[in-house]
Amino acid sequence: MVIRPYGDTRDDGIMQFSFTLPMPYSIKSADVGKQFLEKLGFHTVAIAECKAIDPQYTLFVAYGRTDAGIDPDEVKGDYLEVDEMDYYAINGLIKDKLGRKLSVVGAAIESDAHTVGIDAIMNMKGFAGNYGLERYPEMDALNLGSQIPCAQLVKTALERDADVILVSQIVTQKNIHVQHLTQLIELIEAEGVRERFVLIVGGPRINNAFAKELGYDAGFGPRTTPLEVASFMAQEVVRRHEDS
Amino acid sequence: MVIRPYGDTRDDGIMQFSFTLPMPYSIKSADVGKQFLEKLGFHTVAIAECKAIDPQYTLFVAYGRTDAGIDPDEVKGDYLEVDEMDYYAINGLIKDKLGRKLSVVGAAIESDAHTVGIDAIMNMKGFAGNYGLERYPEMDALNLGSQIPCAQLVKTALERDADVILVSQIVTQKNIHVQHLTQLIELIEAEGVRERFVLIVGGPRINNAFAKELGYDAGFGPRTTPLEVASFMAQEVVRRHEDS
Amino acid sequence: MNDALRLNADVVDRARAAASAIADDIQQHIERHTTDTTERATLRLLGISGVNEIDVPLVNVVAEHARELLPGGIMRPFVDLMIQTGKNAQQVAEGVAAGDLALADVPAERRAAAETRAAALAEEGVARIDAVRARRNELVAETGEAVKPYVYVIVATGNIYEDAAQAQAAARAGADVIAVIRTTAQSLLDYVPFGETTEGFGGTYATQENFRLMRKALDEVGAELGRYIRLCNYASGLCMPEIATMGALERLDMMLNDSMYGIIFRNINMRRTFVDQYLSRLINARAGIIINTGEDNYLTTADAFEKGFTVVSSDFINEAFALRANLEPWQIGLGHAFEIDPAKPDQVVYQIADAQLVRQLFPGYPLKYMPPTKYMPGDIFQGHIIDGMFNFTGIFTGQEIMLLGMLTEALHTPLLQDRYLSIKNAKYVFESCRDLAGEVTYKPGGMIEQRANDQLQKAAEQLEHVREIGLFTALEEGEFADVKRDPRGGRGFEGVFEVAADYFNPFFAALREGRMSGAPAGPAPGASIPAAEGGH
Amino acid sequence: MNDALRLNADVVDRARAAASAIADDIQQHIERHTTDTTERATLRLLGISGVNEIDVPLVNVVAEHARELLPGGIMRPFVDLMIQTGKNAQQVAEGVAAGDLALADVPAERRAAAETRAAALAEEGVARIDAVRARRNELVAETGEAVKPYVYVIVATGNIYEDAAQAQAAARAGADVIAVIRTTAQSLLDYVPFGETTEGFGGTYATQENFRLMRKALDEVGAELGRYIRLCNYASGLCMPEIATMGALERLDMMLNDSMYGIIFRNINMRRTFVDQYLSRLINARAGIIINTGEDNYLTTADAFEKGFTVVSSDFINEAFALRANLEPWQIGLGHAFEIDPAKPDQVVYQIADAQLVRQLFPGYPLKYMPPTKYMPGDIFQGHIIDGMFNFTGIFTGQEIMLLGMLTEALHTPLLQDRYLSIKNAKYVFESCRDLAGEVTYKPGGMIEQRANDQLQKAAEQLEHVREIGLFTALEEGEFADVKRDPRGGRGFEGVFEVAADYFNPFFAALREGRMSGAPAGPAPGASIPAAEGGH
Ligand code: B12
Ligand code: B12
Ligand SMILES: Cc1ncc(COP(=O)(O)O)c(C=O)c1O
Ligand SMILES: Cc1ncc(COP(=O)(O)O)c(C=O)c1O
Repeated sequence: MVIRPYGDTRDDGIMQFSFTLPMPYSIKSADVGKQFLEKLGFHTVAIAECKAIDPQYTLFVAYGRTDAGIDPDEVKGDYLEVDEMDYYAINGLIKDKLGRKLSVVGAAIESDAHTVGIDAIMNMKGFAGNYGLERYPEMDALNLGSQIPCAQLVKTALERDADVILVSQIVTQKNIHVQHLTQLIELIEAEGVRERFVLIVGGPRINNAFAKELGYDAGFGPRTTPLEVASFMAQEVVRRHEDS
Repeated sequence: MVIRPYGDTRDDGIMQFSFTLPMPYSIKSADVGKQFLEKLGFHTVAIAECKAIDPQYTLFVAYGRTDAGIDPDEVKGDYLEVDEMDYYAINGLIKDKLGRKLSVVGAAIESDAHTVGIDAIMNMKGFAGNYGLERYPEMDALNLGSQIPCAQLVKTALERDADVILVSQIVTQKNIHVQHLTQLIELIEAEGVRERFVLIVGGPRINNAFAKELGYDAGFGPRTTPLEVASFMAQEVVRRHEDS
Repeated sequence: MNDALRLNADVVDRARAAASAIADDIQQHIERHTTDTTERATLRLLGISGVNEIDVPLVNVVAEHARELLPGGIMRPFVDLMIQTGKNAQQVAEGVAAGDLALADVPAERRAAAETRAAALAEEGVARIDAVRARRNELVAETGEAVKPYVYVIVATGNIYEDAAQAQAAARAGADVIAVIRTTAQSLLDYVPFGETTEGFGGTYATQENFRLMRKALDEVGAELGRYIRLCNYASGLCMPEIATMGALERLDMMLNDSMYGIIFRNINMRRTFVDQYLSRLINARAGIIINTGEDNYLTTADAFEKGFTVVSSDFINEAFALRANLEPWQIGLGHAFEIDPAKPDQVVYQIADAQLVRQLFPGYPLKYMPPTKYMPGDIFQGHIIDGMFNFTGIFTGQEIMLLGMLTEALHTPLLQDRYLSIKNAKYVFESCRDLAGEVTYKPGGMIEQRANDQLQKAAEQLEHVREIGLFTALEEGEFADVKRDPRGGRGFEGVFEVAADYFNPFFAALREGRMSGAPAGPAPGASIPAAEGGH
Repeated sequence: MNDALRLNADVVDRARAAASAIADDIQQHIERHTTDTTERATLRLLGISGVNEIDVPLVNVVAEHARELLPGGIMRPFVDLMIQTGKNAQQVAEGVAAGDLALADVPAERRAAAETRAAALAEEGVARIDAVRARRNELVAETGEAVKPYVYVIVATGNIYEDAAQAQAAARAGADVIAVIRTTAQSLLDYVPFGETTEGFGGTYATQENFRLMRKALDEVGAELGRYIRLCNYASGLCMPEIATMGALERLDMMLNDSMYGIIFRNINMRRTFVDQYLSRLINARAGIIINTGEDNYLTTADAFEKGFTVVSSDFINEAFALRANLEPWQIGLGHAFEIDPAKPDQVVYQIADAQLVRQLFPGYPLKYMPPTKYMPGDIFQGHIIDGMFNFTGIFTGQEIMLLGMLTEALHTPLLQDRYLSIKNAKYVFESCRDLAGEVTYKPGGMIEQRANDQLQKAAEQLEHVREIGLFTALEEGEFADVKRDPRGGRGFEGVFEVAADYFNPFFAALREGRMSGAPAGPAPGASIPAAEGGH
């Protein structure tokens, strides 16, 4: 079923906007804002605020309506629906089905110094009431920390015979994360070791579909919990192990 | 020159949105929001927040970019650029050129009980540091107050031989202001007295172009000052007087 | 925080004494008069409902039909007719409407019987109210009670079904009280519309069916959340006692009920309004409904910094009338708030002084603190901050009912998401600052204490002046909200009747006698974090 | 509010004494070492600038070329070569870069002459700094001084021209301090990029030319507004003293300069950082620059409620190092803030306790209060409220420099409008609550006072423990921010040199001697309401 934004009444299509136009404020500014939104396809536009925030810039706060709608059922994507297990079940699965410790190496790569995300997933103390991977007796988890060059990460993963590589990317300004993530994939492929790892990336602007596009096995976004990641890792490594 | 919204960098086209979709939150909600904004023509959409605010509704806060632009020079409209005079000049103009007091009647009409706007323009104490019309020695100003039926307003205006009728409309829900304003015009026309009055409307959702469309002589929006209105009134009444 | 500021107790006593004298004076007027809506409410209390073929409520038809009988009270002739015809109240009303039956003066010999029967029917009517009240007590006890301050938000879509859906969403987000705003100018209708409605302007018609539909929606969501959700609507207007009756029967929990709002803001005749508010409040009192007064409105026309004290005086007057109408302190939700221009330096400091003053003047009352409205900007982000500091003032001064400001106040009646964002704003500020007030004491003689005593002093002086000239004259002279009203002007004056010597209305006594008392009480709410939060 | 909380004075003394001993210990290490960037800064102070054909700064080329001479200090050989060649410093550097000239040990007989000349050049270099400082004093006096708290916002477009335009807009909206955020990981570059730049990631390169361009833009807008607008950039990183030099020459007014930030957050070697911070701070001190320390960063990795006290200990350490580097109290902008999870009950109450504690511990210091970051939600409306309560905490506890939170903190570096909205938020909260703190006193023994004393106690204990084990070991063991660092690991260790017995660097003395003191002072700002507001 096609749905539309809901403001006050079903299907009224009301949306809120704010934006700045690089122009001096004048008596007609409100109309410029209004016509601009109309150009974008909105109607019944109400300019709530239109004010000079500088002699060269005018800020708009507005409401408008759209007739466009979307059918959520037609939105299909590569969503990662993790079959979440608990801590004991995960350790049990690894022990039973893999028969050895699962080895995992993680890092925030290249210029990215944000470690809180990867720490949340890996460090002992964990996050959101879940233990981090380091605490799992059946995992051998190493968190390299921040600003790790791709080459160093791959080298370490190879040395430790890692099953899984975890990469964190937080800074996305000018799409720098795409650059770094591509660099890592290219390096791994150049070394001909792509098949050896389950490659996972996470960060606030990451999702599974995007990660797959870049060539990763999975991607995790904001508010990921260690349990989700551990469940996915264990299941995927075991699956590959059984397949081989 | 065509301009685009300015977020961080000239012409980046960044805009902020918020809206609610009537659908339960699920793992793909963020994508539904993203694709919806893409459908509306935006790109580089970042869903900042996507959360269930109820089992049936999902709230989105997002940023996205547009390639559309607008040329402010091409926005032309019926803007009222009042040649603002001061209190003394206005009184002087009326005295010299009209030779009698200018008579004005004002009201918030029909179901509208909001008087603060019309009071700001008319009452002695005024607004924004300007005196209200009642204070002008050369005006004979009567503020009827709130919820005045159109018929009563017209009757009073005729009785007092008003030069100007001031109408205030604040409540716009379901366009009720259009209804009331049209009703007044129709009544005045039905009585064949349209030419006798300068008809002015004001309110937070009024502008000059809109007022003219409805058949008024001028419209004043938010933050109007008494001086603007008084200047316009005096000039317009004198002009008509001299023309006739 | 009840003695946080050292207020001049003598001045408090002076103010209260003056208000009391003012109310006593008006109470004499009240007792000498009845109104058409008072009589119509009486009929509603008998159980009459419905409309005629042109949508005029039966109670209006009956009252209109019996206009010349109203000074004696509708009850005696009406019940007499019931006795004569052997029909019940509804049937008699229908009969009158159909023109089959006619009301007339009751002959002396039938009076005693009619009066006895009427008194019994009044008992029955009041018993229905009591049953509803008892049901509320049960439900609160079963469901769970909200934590104060109550979060109070409005719905105003015009469509009762949209309203209900949005009210449920608001409750899930954390709202404790839902007020359904009435359609523009309903207060000027001299009748109460009938049935469910789906079209309104800036609000939804207050009808008994709409009350019922909303009550049902709130009971549902309350059960889901483990927190009884209160329903509020408006009594003030031309039909105060009738709407109060409907509210009593449909288990509203709060009603806007101000002794002077209609006069000042709706230009309803003052002689009428004072009479109407009395019965409506007696009914509210009986029904265990909390009233909300409307002093906030004053400062939309008058300046808050200069004229803030008028809110205080009016609160004293509303208190005096409320006590005379049998309301218990826990039911007297005096409204206040002093919306000082946010551009004024130390705006929040003064705002705290004013709020704390009222808090201390009316201890134990569920004060309703009103949000910023007049100065709300079109810049919704800035508006959200102004609302945040208002929420801060509320929790810091111990207000009990917080009507939340909406970031879009300058623009439109709240969208679904506006309400959600405002509730999150308030919840954050309340929880993060909950114990701050307990951690600090006000500087003796500081600007806060001075401002409070100054406001109090001015209020007392105003009240003494009003006592002097009488409330009618005071309203005529524009003492409140800078609005002047003609004692014989305004709407509804034609519906005011001096009561005849034999005026008879057993409801006044019945409503007062044997009533329950005390606020409903329940356990802490079942789940304070709404389920919906789960999905982010 | 300087004695608003009753703090245990003995514990304050214990903490300060321990911090002092810790710094004394490290100061010995500092005096026994130099670093490549220290020597490069020395060259910059001589007036050398520019890059070679592959964009390597000349100072790096020279220092690299003379690597084995660095333990003795670059000055003697360099000035000797100037004397020998009769060229000025820039020409010598260019000669060395071109391979035409070579630096070498100075024969004993030429040492005295070289040293005398070097000392004179050092005086000249310092005189240039003094001239810049004098110019600031003049400009502040001419232009007008901002009202505290200073409103501090960042620009971070990556393009210095966009930055300048946005900085001017921010100043017009009410900002008093503009900090230009550096491009991601510039702090890890072992050189300072050169020239104007228009590409950066999450920030703009700190270059001398960029400093100059921004300074010019701010002087312009300051004159327009009648309020001197301060410029801030970052010293901390691999090139602390060099950037401090550039800042001194281009009239920066504030610099992020933390004695340990590079170690903890950039994994820069600790032996290196302590040495670097010393000269950089001596330069900041001379230049009349206010330093900002970076303790806020600790609580992005550690929990603020549990580990808030580490911010306090670190403030004591930064203070001790700052005093040793000749900074006057008005220049020591200790950074603090305790970003407690907004979901924690009484979050703001604790936030006030912590902020008030630091305020009282460092009276007269221009404390920099840091905004919420870690817990900022994607819901920008709610984020705006959290920022509002942070602004409230700042004004309520008398902070002097308020780094404003941005409603979009969880999303992107600030857009033009984000900054505007945040400034309006802060200005409203500051003005509307300005006198509130003066109106209340804290309850003795209340939760605020207890929390403050508890934090203080823990900080003192930690400092005593650190004194015991030494700061190097403490950093190794992760005492701060839960981050552990290897004393011999991290970047830049290869650039640390034990000084030779005859190490010579006349700047250390020159920077200390005969310096001016005192903060610039000017009249109240010309126009407190920005011109731009006029239009709407
Ligand atoms: C803390 C912080 C810092 C700290 C980092 C300390 C540290 N050791 O991590 C410090 C102060 C050092 C810092 C510096 C900078 N920061 Co910073 N920082 C933040 C901040 C405030 C919080 C990030 C955080 O810790 N979030 C909490 C964690 C738990 O969330 P998370 O990272 O999203 O992680 C979760 C998921 O994403 C996922 N996840 C993350 N990684 C992984 C990996 C795997 C494998 C999996 C499965 C899951 C996963 O699981 C986690 C748990 O649920 C954000 C703003 C914000 N509120 O988000 C800015 C922010 C990220 N920083 C930003 C910037 C620009 C910088 C700088 C570049 C600024 C500068 N020019 O100096 C610097 C340089 C850093 C660098 N070289 O990378 C920008 C990024 C803008 C953008 N979109 O590109 C932000 C958004 C602030 C802003 N509005 O400008 N920062
Ligand atoms: C004060 C107020 C009231 C007071 C009015 C008291 C009074 N005597 O005026 C009370 C409490 C009674 C009230 C009631 C209602 N209100 Co009301 N009210 C407001 C409020 C808070 C402020 C309006 C105001 O006074 N602004 C200040 C004046 C100075 O500004 P102004 O009106 O724009 O006037 C300026 C210009 O527009 C212009 N101007 C105005 N008129 C004229 C006329 C002429 C000739 C000229 C030249 C210029 C001019 O000049 C003025 C000075 O610059 C607004 C919200 C807001 N913040 O704006 C809601 C608001 C207007 N109310 C609203 C509503 C829905 C109602 C009710 C219908 C609610 C209800 N269902 O009960 C009722 C019923 C009122 C009715 N029957 O009309 C809505 C309207 C939504 C919409 N867009 O339709 C608003 C926006 C609130 C909201 N967010 O829901 N309200
Ligand atoms: C006490 C009181 N009653 C009633 C109302 C609303 O009445 P109306 O329907 O007249 O807008 C208000 C609104 O502010 C009020 O304060
Ligand atoms: C003290 C200090 N220095 C420097 C920086 C920024 O340095 P970098 O360029 O390493 O991000 C910060 C940032 O938070 C800081 O707090």
